[in-house]
Amino acid sequence: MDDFYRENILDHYKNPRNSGHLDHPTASAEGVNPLCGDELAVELEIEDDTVQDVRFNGRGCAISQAAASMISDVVKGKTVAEVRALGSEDVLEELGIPLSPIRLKCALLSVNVLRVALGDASDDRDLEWKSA
Amino acid sequence: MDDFYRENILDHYKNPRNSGHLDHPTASAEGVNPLCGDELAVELEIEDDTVQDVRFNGRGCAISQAAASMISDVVKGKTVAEVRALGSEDVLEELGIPLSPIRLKCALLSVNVLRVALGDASDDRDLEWKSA
Amino acid sequence: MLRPGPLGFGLRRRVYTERMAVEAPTTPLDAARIKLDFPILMREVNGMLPAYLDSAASSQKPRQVIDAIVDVYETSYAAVHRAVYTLGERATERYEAARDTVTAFLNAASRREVIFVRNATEGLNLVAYAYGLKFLGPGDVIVSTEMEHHSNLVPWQEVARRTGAELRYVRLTDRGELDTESLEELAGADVKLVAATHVSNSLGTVNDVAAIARWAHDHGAVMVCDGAQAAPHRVVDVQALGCDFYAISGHKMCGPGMGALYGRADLLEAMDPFLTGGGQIAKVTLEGTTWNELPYKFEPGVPPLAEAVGFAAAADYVTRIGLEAIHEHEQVLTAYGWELLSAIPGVNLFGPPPPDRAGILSFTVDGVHAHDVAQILDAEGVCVRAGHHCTQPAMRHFDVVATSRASVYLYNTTDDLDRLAAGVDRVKRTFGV
Amino acid sequence: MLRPGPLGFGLRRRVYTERMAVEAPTTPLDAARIKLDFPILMREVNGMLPAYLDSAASSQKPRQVIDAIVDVYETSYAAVHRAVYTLGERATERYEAARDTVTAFLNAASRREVIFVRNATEGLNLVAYAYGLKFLGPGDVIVSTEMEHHSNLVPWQEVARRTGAELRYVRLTDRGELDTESLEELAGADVKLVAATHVSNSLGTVNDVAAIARWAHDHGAVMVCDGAQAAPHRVVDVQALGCDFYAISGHKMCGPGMGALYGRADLLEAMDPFLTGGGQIAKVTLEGTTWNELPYKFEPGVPPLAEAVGFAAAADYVTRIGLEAIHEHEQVLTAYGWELLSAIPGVNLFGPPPPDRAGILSFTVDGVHAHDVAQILDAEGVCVRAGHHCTQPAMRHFDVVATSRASVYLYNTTDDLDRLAAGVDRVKRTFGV
Ligand SMILES: Cc1ncc(COP(=O)(O)O)c(C=O)c1O
Ligand SMILES: Cc1ncc(COP(=O)(O)O)c(C=O)c1O
Ligand code: FES
Ligand code: FES
Repeated sequence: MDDFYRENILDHYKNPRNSGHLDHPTASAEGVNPLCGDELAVELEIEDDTVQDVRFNGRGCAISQAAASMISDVVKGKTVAEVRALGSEDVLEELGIPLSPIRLKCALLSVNVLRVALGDASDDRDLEWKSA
Repeated sequence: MDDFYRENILDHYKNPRNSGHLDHPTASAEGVNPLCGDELAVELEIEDDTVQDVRFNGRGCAISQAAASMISDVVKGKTVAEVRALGSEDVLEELGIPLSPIRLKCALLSVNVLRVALGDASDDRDLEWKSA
Repeated sequence: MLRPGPLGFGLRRRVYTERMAVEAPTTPLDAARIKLDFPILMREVNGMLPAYLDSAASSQKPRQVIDAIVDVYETSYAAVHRAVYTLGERATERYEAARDTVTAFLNAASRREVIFVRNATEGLNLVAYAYGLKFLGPGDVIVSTEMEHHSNLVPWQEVARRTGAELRYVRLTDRGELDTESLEELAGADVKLVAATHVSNSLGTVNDVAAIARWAHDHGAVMVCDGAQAAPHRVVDVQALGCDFYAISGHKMCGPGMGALYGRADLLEAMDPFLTGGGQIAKVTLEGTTWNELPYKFEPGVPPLAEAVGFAAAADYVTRIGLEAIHEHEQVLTAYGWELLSAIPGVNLFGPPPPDRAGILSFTVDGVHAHDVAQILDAEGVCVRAGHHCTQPAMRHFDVVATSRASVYLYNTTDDLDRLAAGVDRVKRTFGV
Repeated sequence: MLRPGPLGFGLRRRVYTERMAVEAPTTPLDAARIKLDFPILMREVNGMLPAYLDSAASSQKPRQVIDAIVDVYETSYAAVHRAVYTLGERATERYEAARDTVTAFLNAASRREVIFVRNATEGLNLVAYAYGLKFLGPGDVIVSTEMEHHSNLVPWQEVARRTGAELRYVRLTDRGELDTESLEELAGADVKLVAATHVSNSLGTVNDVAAIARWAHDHGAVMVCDGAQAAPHRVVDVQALGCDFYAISGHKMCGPGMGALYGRADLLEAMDPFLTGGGQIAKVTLEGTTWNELPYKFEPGVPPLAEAVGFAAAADYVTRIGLEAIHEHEQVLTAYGWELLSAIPGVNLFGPPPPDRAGILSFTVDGVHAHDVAQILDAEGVCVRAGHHCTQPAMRHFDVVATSRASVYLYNTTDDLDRLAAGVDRVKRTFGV
């Protein structure tokens, strides 16, 4: 519990990478975490089936914001298929902390919104209601 | 429990008094016990504000049938007000046995139907959900 | 008066010497031992241990289920889905684990298809309101059956009334089975929904749900199955049955006041919500609202945690004992009870004879009202239900107002049925019939 | 890390020396002793006894309630209303006695006016479906408020959508109270129904229900009151309030997953039924159905006996402790907590200041998301809720997505609030704000 809010998480939260808007996004989506009402939007610039650039935009808790910030660095240069394949393990690895199912929703908001932007229906496939 | 089905109750059940129809009823009503679906109809001949004759008709358990039979003897010659005032104590006195709330519904079917025939809305005012 | 020993009747077989002619059969379950799990069955009522033969109305609860409920309240209670603190996480995990248990119990394809409701009645009403009101209209035909419980009949009357759809019924044969001829009469109709029970609660009839679902789908209709009397007593696999909706009640399967509705995900997605409010919503503005994902779209309000956990504990309990064994046990008891009762002159049994029927013995005694039968049986410690069993049309088909009904479950023994038969003898003596 | 003694914090006042400035007040309840009734509050979580400050979401259950539930299952369980045998009679008596308890608890004029439902959400939906769909139409105006819980808002959006009625809202002032000016704007409208909460679950505002009901009646409208946050915490007299409907949730008042809807008898009589099926019916034919009398008309299916008995045990429990004393206790705690929190720089409190507010402390910490606040408080054993509290329009009014919310109940002590304040200090340290 005490190391939930590690320095790197708070750093990403306070100084989010790739936050804001793109001039010419080729794909975008918005999502809401129904448990809290937090909203997150993503804009992508995709060229040659590869993510050239990405921006997240929205409000949320430290976990969701830090996860979005960390994932934004991860997706750059990845193919669409690779981004689609991102799941809870990837996000948890970036965050480096265990999460309860409820906070996992926060952490996964960014990858879910990414998937929607890439044309997949938003789903909960990573969300097991068991302790992570 | 063992003296639930006393001789006089079984007698009234098997040989119901005032069962059938009147030639010229001046009031009538039908009722159903929703707990079991049993239906009971009553026909009354009222003259000078007094019950001259009565008939019950329907199907039901020994308790409801015996109660109807016993009450039919009671109401004859009574004024409308007196019949309206009949309640659970009167029926229980006639039956001479204690009844659970569910069987009380059976016993009261006849007085409830009588009340409806006399223009009162059917109600449960005698029906306390407590052991009788 | 019959007085059982401290371990109940299981250890004192064949107390009714007059009935020695019928040999008590053995079953795959040690029901006398199972009874020990049920505190209420081990406690005297009017000086006797109860022969509880009313499980089709509601079953008793084993210590395992009661303990699970107590445990939640003592260790893990909080508002489900609504809290990030540890107790709240525990609560959410236990609630959603309960859903996983029920998902596996029904073999639903996904937990998103399992909605917690209050009971089968609410589940069926949910489909009526959220599917029926949205997708049915004038000219459409709803098919139900003459054997339905009111909970799978009146909601469709209401849908028909509100939408202008027409409600038609599959009639019964005199064995109490669905009349296939009357199904064929419906062949040309614009059938959009078929509502049928898996097992009849007043006749014991077991319907071929897979065949009905196929028939429905061949007509482009969805099939709504009332599983209230099936799920407690046999293996249910909603995917194998092929029905689109399936409603069950936990209280009939050793659980508390809680039920579940299975619904095919694509249908649930397309439906309007039913109850609206907290938790089933994604976003609310003063102008309008978007719905939460499945299954939460259909579960507004603070979820009933302890009830869900108790429900899952009940599913675990019957699964551990084994639904095949429970079913076989009940088949044996049913055949035995049928034999005992049909040997008594003046007793009429309803529904198809065993085998191939559920453990529901619906009967009348000539010259005695069903409630009086039940009352006198109570004096013998035998608990049976009397009435129309919320199946008035089926009763009317057989031209009776009410029957007495003895229904068996995993904790019933042959002795319970011996006591039933002896009680019916006493009924006849009392009424002189 | 803070470690309470075996009797909890009640015996160790003023552990946070930095906060000595604010003197802990005394209240009419010995909450430290009341806590002993609640097993879950006496059990460590993460090595600490919980400071449970989320009763507005759902309350914990005392041993008295848990025992009542166990007792029913062990001694008196059967299908309510459906059996003439002794266990069935007992079950029916206990269920109906529970209704009598709730009738008295709300001071309803008659037990016919008290309908058992799953929770407040279902109660409000019942009114929306069974009253709203029947009696509202195009041109009619429904009035709700900007502070409503989604459960008393979205059902009315749905009624408006289905009937063509118009839904309008009473706005909030910046104190989080109903804006009387915006009420006056509605003066000319054809108002048919007013839906308002008694107590706001996210702002703590207490509405003058009697005045709103009078206003509604002056306009020829009925008034639907959401009592979910009021009934657990203050004496509620539905006749004195003069509202036409009043919905409550048992789980917020020490009970299980069960609620009640009060409705005026003449309105309930005139309404269509809501859920249909077994038990709410007088007579069913294949052609149609007549309804059972009140309150059964609205209670289909086998009634949830243990839940009803637990609900009544909860009403008895809080009544025995005394709702006046509980209310006064909460008033003192609320003022204390408000004082503690408002003394912390960067903390913003919502809703009207004490007195005259409910025991709900909704707050934000500058620079920290509400969920992170709650998460860090959890590390201190302090259980608060974070989110929009199912009141998104109210959140939007104050231009926040979420708040953290600490809510008090009869078992909370000043120490729980001390721990809350200390936890908020830690939040600020962690986030460096
Ligand atoms: C003001 C208010 N109304 C309604 C509800 C809904 O209660 P329930 O979730 O028990 O249906 C709640 C609680 O969540 C509430 O706080
Ligand atoms: C066949 C059948 N369907 C539906 C129901 C309704 O179940 P519940 O009362 O639990 O909603 C019952 C039981 O009463 C039943 O036997
Ligand atoms: S709390 Fe909303 S995303 Fe984390
Ligand atoms: S059982 Fe129907 S009236 Fe007695």
